[in-house]
Amino acid sequence: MFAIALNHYLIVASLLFSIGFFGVMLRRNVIVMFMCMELMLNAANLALVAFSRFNATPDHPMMDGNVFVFFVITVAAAEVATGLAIIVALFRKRATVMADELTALKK
Amino acid sequence: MAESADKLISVFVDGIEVKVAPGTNMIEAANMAGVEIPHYCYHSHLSVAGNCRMCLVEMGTPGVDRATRQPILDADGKQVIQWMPKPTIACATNATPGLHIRTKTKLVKECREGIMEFLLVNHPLDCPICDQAGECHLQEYATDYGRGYSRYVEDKNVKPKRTMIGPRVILDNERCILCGRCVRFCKEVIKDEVLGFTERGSHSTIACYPGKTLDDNYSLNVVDICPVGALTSTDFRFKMRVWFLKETPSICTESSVGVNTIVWSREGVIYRITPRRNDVVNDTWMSDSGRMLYKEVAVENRSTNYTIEGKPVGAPEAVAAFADTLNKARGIAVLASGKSSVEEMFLLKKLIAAAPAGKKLVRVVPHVEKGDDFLISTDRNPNTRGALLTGLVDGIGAVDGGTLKALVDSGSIDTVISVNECVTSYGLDREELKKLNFIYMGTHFCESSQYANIEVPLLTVFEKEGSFVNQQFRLQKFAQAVPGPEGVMSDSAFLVALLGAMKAKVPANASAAAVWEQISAEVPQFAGVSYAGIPAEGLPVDGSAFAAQPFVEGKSLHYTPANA
Amino acid sequence: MAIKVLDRKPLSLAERTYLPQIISGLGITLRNMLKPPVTLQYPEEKPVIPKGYRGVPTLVKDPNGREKCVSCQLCEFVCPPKAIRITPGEIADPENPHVEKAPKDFELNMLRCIYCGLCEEVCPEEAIVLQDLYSLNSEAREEIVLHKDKLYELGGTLPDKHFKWDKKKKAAEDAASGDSH
Amino acid sequence: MDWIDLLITLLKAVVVVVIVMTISGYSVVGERKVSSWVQGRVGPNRTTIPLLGSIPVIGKLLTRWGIFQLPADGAKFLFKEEPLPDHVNKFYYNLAPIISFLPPMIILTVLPFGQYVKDGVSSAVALTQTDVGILFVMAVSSLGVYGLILAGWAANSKFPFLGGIRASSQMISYELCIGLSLLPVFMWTGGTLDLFAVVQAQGGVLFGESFGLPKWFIFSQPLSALLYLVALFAETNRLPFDMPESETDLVGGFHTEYGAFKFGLFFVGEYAHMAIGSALFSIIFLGGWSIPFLPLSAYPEGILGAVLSVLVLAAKTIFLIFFYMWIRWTLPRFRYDQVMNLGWKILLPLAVANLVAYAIVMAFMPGL
Amino acid sequence: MHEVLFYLFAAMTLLPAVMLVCSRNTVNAAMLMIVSFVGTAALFAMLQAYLLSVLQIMVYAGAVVVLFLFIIMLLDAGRIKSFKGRIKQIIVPLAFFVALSILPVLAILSGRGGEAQVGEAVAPASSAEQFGLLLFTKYQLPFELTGFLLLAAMVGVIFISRRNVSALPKSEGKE
Repeated sequence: MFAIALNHYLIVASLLFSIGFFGVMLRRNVIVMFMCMELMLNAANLALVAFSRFNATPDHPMMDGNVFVFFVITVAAAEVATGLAIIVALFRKRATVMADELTALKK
Repeated sequence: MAESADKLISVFVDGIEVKVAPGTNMIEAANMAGVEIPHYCYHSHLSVAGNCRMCLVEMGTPGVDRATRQPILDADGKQVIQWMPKPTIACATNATPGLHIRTKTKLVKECREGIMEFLLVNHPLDCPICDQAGECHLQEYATDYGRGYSRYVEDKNVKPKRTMIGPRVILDNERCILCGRCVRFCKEVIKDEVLGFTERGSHSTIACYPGKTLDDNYSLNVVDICPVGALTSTDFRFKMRVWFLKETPSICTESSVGVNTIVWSREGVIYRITPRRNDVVNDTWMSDSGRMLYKEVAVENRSTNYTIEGKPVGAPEAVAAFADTLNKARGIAVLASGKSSVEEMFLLKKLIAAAPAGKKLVRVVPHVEKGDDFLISTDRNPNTRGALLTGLVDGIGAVDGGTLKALVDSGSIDTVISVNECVTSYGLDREELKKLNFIYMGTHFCESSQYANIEVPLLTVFEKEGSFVNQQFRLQKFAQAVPGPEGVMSDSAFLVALLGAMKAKVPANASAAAVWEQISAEVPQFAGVSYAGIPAEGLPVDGSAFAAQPFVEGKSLHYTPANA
Repeated sequence: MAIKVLDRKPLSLAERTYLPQIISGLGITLRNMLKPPVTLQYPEEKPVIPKGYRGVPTLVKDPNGREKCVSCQLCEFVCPPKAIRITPGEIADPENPHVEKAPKDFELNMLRCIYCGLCEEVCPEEAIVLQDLYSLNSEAREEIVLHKDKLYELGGTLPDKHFKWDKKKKAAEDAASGDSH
Repeated sequence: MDWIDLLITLLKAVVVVVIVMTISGYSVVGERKVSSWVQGRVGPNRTTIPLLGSIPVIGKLLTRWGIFQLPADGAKFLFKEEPLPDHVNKFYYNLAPIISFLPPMIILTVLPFGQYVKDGVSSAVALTQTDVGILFVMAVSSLGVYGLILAGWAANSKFPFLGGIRASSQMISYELCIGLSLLPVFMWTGGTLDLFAVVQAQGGVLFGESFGLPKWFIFSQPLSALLYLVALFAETNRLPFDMPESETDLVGGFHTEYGAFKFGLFFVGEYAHMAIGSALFSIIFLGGWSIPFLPLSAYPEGILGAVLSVLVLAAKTIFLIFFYMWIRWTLPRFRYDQVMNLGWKILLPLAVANLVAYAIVMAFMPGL
Repeated sequence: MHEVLFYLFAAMTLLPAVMLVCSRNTVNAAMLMIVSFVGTAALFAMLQAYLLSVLQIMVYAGAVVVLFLFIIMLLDAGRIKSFKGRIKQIIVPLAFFVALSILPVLAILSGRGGEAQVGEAVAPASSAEQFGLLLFTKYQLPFELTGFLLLAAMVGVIFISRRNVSALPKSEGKE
């Protein structure tokens, strides 16, 4: 078995990101699309933490990546609240959460 | 009433004017005005005795000056009413022109209270035990006209409680109020003086004359007419309280008189049969033997299953097998029953007409027994004339045993349908029955039913609705009092189903009303008659077409044979 | 009627926090906790049955041991849930010719009975009495449908002074022996 | 890791879980007892176990106290028919009781139960000790609501569904208040998030000997304590905040469709939540295992001190559990809108104000 | 031990993510998202970012997914149409997916990303204290900005989710 190195985490992160991206492109349900976006954010977070961890030395703990993740999480929470509020408003107006049914601009 | 209008006289009951025939007594007159005058001893079909004094009323006549024979007028020019100073008994006083009756005055009220008090002095008040409770005039009048409490503190008379005065009648001397209706009934209706009064004063009581018992076939009528619970029926005694019982108008099937009856039942069980007043048929009487007919409803040999070759089947299978047999038959003999209703006879006629057989023999089996010239006639079939009217048979001749046997033996008849009749007594023995297709329809098993290929249970008169035509050609209907055995279709319903299986024209449903729509359309004598339209007292039907038929009835209460 | 509008008393600051109310409420419950319980330990302790309690209806006998019920069926008639079913019967007792009628069977379906007491109310012979039996139970439904024997067993004797049949019997004997007129 | 160490840790975990489970189990009996006391009744006092119950005096006493009610109830839940309604989402339906039951068990791993002094150095009696203790507790306890939401959703019928929705919104509303009300405490303790350190900070006396109050946070930060207590009631869905269950308007709320052992799991889970919540409140605001007016160093060294400290904490926890029940049988249930108003419009602003006030106080009085 | 845990948590992160994308049921998706987040949190913990790990669970599992579930239940958006007959729509995302996932993996494995580094035993990389220090010194401005962002988001959310936006006073609505 390999020793677990940065690469392993990066691969997981990239896979997670692509899964999320795939989901955003594939799914038509706004809520699920939103979830997939969260997955993508998570992937980024994972990569950041991994970089931060593997670049740390005993003298210099390299906290910046972690702090960045902290910001991301905070902003993500705000984003979820706002996004879901928008979805609720949308649902009230259109009674649907399917992206391909929200075609007001096309017409 | 047959009196023409101009002969009627005016009577005023509590100020209400009614027109009555001369000679009508005051009780009946008041009744027409809708005013009830309480009475015990008076009975519409018995002579007036006037011994209970319950019907005391105030009476007044238009004043006439004796000397001048001129009406006495008051200031307004109206004739003055001269009121009698003392009350009169309404039962024994006949209406005269301009008669005035007052039933609501203080005097009348006090009279009634006094009479009720005297009647109740020695009455045992054992209503909880008494069978009459619920239909007891003493109870009713005590609440309506009594004073409501008793002033009597002394001990009451004690008299014998259970005196058998006849095989079917028990006398409770304590309860008797000595109205004498039973005594008069014996004397005037059954014309056999059995009962009379004995002892004196408050010990006075009813008793049989020495050596006599009340064993006449009409003895139970005294139970009906007894206004209190003094005379009770051994059959109904302590069986059920009358307020639980449902009353269903019916017709007695004992004979062709067609006595009107009421069937008293509770939860599907019949407890007694009493006569229903019909002044052109049976007045208010009926025979004791007729009252016992309800016992045939729940007996051991009651037929309750459709069977084919002895095996129980459902009604649809029986209908199919029946229809199959009819369709295959070369010759059919039908022994119809004079106990069937008009509707069933009509449907049976249709059924036979629908069968493709070449030879068809239909006979109503006559039941001739000795009549009593009162309410039991010689012809014991209640609906002989119905069979004629519906066209089921063209005459009432007997089934010639020899003829039937010969026809069967010759093979021209291979199917025999018997409705409620035992064919072994008509010349067909078991060997022949085994050869035949034998269909037995009946309420009860009989000797021949065990050889039946198909057996159809029928309902008794109490379990179905329908109508009979009695000896006077009077169409009378009866209603269903109790449900039939479980799973048994009504006779009409079975016949309708059978007609349907034979692809014949059928009424909308098997109810009497639906069948009657067809009957009234096809039978000229019944034209315009609907089942609902048959009145309670019956509907006279034109029977002149059958005047030549050899009817066997003798004279009875309201019937005189044409040849007499 | 004139409608008078009452202004609600404005709440003080302390009242608006609800805390004093909550605390006083807690005090009340605490005081309740310290009080002894009022529970009746049922199977061991029996409740005191008040006078006029409507328990299981039972049939009673008179002090002579005669059944009082004459099967008049008024209770059957009046019973709202139709719990009573009487089969009337006759007693041919030459000793007491006035005692003519008694139930052949008296069926009281306690699964239906609602203990309303109308049967006791209506009984002209004071033969059916709602006594203080409050616990009637069984493992089988059939046993809850009480019959005549069981009802008399439960009812016992009603010690009233009303010797109706005795009086009748005596009077009948007197009438038979000495002709009074 | 040495396997013996692993075994010992496992053993410790099992012991702790068993103890907490017993406490939560008996809380059920306790609830019935407390309610009966409040209502002037006796409560469970009949259940008995053949052999134990016939011990002359003790058996009778235990029976009267309802001690054997718990095994009886448990056995009943176990042996009842397990209904599985046709219309439910089978997977989540089965999962929900477990999820609702798990968080308290996980929180157990970081709770300090007492202190163990060896050679003058005191350490926590706990399964593990982490420096993010309270954050971990909050993170895990917030997962408990999934049990309710899933139960409500999986049951696929109206009332449980409403219960689930109420649970989720109530949890979001009061989670904030919990965090904000705890912040001043951890500011006071100097930035550590460790629960052991919080208890250590509560030994001794507040404002010097003369004032006469234990140095517990409930005295130094009464508003924080009150806010946390109220939010704790809401988080554990206890009356007067049991909106998700609310049997008067929602039949049984989220567990309407549950029966037998799964219902039992919910039931015990609620009491486990309650027990853990009580322990947390004791640790954070009631000084943990500290005894009033005595310094924490008063505990003797070694096992004896450890056991004593655990017992003191247990006493405080049990009192709080009793307090939960006391409140339940005193106060009526809030209306749903009242719960929301209280959470957002009163508790949250109060918590923010409280936080700001303490921040200012601490900024200007650094020696506090 | 470390390796096993890593693969376990990686699987716990990735598999639910895949299932999420394919799930037909929104509630299922939300639950799968939790599992994925918990897996990520575990990976954080393996990277010794304990605080972030706890935050991850607290914020995502504790709040975000509850919010998701609340909205899903509120909108009754549980069921989703099947994917049948939508093959065309799948092809393009699938291509993106393959490209996005294969390329980096290949790149990393081919060693172009530089030599893989093996983590050394470093003192706890993140404690709450260090975090706080950094936030209030080096990242003071972003921190304040984030706070402002949260406030803005809160105001925005309240505005959006008002039941009847058009019922606002006209002067506001016209702008």
